[in-house]
Amino acid sequence: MEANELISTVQSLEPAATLRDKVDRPAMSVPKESVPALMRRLRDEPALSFDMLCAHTAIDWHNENRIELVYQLYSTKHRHYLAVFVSLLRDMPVVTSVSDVWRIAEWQEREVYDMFGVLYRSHPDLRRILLDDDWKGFPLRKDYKDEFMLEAPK
Amino acid sequence: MSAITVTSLDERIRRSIGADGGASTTQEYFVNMGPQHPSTHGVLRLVLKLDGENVREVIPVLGYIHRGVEKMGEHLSYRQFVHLTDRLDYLSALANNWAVAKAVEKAANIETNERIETIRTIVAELQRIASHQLWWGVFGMDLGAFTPFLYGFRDREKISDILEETIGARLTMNYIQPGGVMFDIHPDFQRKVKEFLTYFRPKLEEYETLLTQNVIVQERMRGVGVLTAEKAVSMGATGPVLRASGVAHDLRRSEPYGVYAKAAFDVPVGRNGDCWDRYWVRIEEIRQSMRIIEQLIDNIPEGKHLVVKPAVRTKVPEGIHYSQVETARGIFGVMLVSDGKDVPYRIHVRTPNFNNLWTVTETAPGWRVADLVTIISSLDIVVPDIDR
Amino acid sequence: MVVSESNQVVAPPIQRGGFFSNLATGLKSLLKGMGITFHYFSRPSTVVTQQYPENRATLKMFDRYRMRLSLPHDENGFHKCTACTICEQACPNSSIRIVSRKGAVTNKTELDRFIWRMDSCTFCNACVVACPFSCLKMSGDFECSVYDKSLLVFNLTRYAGPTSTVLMKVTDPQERAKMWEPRDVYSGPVPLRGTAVPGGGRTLGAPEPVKASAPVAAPTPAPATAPAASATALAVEEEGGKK
Amino acid sequence: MSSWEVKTIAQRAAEAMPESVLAGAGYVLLAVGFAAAFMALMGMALIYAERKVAAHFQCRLGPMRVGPHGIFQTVADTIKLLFKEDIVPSQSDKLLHLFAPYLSMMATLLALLVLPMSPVVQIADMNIGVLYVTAVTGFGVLGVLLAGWSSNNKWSLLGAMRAGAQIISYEVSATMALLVVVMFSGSMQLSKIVESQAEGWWIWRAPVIGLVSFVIFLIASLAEISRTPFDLPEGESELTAGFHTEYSGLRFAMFFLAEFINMFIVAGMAATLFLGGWMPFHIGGFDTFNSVMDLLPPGAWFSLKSGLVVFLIMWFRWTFPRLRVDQLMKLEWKILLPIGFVNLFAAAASVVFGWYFFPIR
Repeated sequence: MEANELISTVQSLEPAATLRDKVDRPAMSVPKESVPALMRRLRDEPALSFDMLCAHTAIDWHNENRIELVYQLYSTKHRHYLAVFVSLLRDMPVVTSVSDVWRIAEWQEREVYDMFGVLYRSHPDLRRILLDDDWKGFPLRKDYKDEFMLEAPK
Repeated sequence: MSAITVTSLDERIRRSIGADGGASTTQEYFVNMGPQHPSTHGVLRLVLKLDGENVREVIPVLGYIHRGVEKMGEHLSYRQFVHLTDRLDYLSALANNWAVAKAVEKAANIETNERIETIRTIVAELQRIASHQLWWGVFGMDLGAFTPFLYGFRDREKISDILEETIGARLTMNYIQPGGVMFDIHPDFQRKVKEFLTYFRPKLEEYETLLTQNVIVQERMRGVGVLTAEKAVSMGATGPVLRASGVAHDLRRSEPYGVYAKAAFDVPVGRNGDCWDRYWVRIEEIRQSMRIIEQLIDNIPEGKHLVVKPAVRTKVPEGIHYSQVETARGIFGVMLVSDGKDVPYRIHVRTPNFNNLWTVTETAPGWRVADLVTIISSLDIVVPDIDR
Repeated sequence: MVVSESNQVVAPPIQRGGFFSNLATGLKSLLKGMGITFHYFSRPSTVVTQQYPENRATLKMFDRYRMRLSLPHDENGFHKCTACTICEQACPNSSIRIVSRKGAVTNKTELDRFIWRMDSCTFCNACVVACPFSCLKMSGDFECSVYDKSLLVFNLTRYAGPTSTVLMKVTDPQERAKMWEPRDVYSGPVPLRGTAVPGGGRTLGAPEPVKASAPVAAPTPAPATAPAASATALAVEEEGGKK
Repeated sequence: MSSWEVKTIAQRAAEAMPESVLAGAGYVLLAVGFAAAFMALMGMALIYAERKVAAHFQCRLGPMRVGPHGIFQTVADTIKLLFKEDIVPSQSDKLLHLFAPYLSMMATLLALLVLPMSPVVQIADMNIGVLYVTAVTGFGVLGVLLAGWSSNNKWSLLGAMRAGAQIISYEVSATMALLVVVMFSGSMQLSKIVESQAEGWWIWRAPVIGLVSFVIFLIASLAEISRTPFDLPEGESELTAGFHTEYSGLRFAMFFLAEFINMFIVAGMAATLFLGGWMPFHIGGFDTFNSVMDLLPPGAWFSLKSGLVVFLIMWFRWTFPRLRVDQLMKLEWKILLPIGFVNLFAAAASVVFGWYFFPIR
């Protein structure tokens, strides 16, 4: 499916979805409330059938006080990509898990929790994945500091 | 809004034991497979719930070799970041380098020439063969046959030598740079690659006789650890693992990069998604890679090997840039978030092994400990790639 | 869900027959495998082992092999480094530290010490590629094991002073000798970029208290033919002597 | 040789015993000393051979540093093992943990006593030799089981349980194969079995039947001594080291030695029962040929034959992967045992009707 067509299809599914610019593949910003329902539609809609969650990660926009989640979707059937962006408040990043839509989301969400502290509602097993269970802080946040860190090189 | 609880590994194991604290399940017990275990290929830890020899549940525990590559990347220039990707999936170092180079080139509008792309394709395919050779040897060893390991390494050595002559390193190559390759190919490169291909073809037949056709190996793999196509896709598996499940998703074919569009090759796919299919797909991929190299090796066009001066710090325009390549283990993806500087604002690497590993939680339960070893080995896991 | 498109090959299923045919094919496959291993057993010429320390005389590394960074000195014992610090900036893990000084005669910035930390180097070759004067080289000398990590800090230059081009312009040997002074093996602490290594109170460039374990004497910039840098840790020097 | 009566040490001990207990005990000590020394030396030689053979199967050189072609490598390793710390896990069953290696070693030693290595080198020649060997080799599983249990390690226990199931199952087939030879030769005494092969070895003298039972015996014994492809109790890639995971130093060396001597015993038994033991290669009727063959002493013939079987066992090890537990059981109960039974019936028929080459005169 062409990029424009793809975007308009997504917008027909979720009117609140807006185009996310400065991304080099079709990308939509959606409100966080619509996440699990929209994701399920994206997967099940025959014209879209995004059956694979390639990667799920987050970007910490420290200055704007928000964390932006990125869901990179791929359809093995139609061979097209879509990136879905969800903005969360940096102080209380809570979103509903999509682990029942794509199995792999369970672990990718754990990683995002581990690195950014994003909390996932109705996640079956939310715990740290790469760091120890008792680790303090979320390392990929821009303001993360610990005693092992060296100063950034000039 | 209900409270979201964050649990711990102990909690997870307690849940696995059951609400009654294991009183009703005296048969079952937990063992740690790893972090130090001969067949977890590094420092991977699997908490196994066993019933005798039968695996009931697999809980992978990660992070023993987490180095924070993404955090480090936020302080390194794009060119410097390349050398960190060597250390993710060290058996596909060139493909990983390529992913970063591709992302930067696309973002910064750097036009590479045909020569660069051909060299990149050839070395990446050579390394794919080397990676599969190593995997073949290790797979044999995981099944209990030690000799294939040495044979695999013996033949991998030939490729290592070829790459070493051109690149100067055997494992952490840091060869494919944004805007070209670090060195031009060595004058002997083409001759040696052709020599290798003639050397290796009969050896591959030996591989087939030694393991593929061996009745014990076949029985160990047949029907073991079946991963259906739906599950493989839902679990985000890529590479040979996905293709063995019958989904012919190969980036080299679906979105050709480099000069893959010029080369004729077949995509091997499996039937059932069992260990046999995963094994066969990899062996066949060696053949296809040799085909690709054969077609390209005599047709390396003339040109410069580097189009951007290496001393220049490449600035990438603001925005989010993706690139993906097909490594020996699956799709390696890079997401660059740039704020216009020469250092990424955020860099995310999507590593194939992270997703591939989790299929083991689906395929292993119900099989025996010995089969779990086969399944892990058939996934061809490189642990630093999982932990990043 | 076998997608059958063109240009695809599908895995063959494993064929199985009755009891006796399985037995026969199974035994045959096992015997064939034994044939292969015996093929190699009976041919000692297929042995690929290299007897490493014994074969030093014949062991040749490839020209591009990346190990020990070196700052090649020419036949007069002078290098081409201008202390521009591009390599320092190119280094991803801050393994290079360029200490420059104001030249005594020229009054221009020139190299005082080229400090390279092998303990944090990843041999990524970024410095060599980045050097605009091509004055760096990764040499093939790979026998660098030492017992003390502090011996892995090298000073690659043999003298503090300007580049060979500048020096060779001065024809009078007396005048030339004023422009450079010998530099020896460095054994002090090395600050990482932006932060100091804890425990080291000394600063770079200041005279170092010589450690007992560290090599003291340094070769003077005599006309050397070997391109390797002077700064060689003692243990390595001895190893090299045996070759 | 005529002046010196051929007697085994056990016979001498039995003769000396009524007159002087001390002399009898001296013979017993001599026997044990001989067996123990033989074990140690043979163990070292076998380990060296294994490493070299493995290396050349794998395009390697193997040990090359200690002595010419590394022949003193095992000596060095032995010294190292002797001086290594003997670690006993704190939560283990200490008594059993210490005792288990001896049990394993003892079974090996006992089996070694009856092996006829030449007409003069045999410590005891029992009239129930075959039965005795079957009995004492089965005894070895106890050591393995105890080692696995007492280590208080789940991997060890898994290995021990595998070993228990495996050794007990495969003993059935091994015995079945032995019975064929017992039937042919009409005796359980090992020296008599060897003598019965003067005209030709059982492996080819009884067409097909001998060969089949040889193969069955070899496979079943491999499983009994847990060598690849049946090395499940140790299964390095699965159980790290199986039942001896928690052993170190001398005690580990004992398991190691027992394993290698067991291999020799299997080879020796196979040579004795199927390949004519110390008998030179004879073909009934060809006297010139036979006298040429006689030039080699019996001890050399035995070494040659058992060496050949040892090489075969190593060859298997360095070619084949390992079976899975259920496949192992399937191989025994569904393949080897039925074939063994049919073979046994065929052997009975051939004994009754004299269907073999060069019938016993």
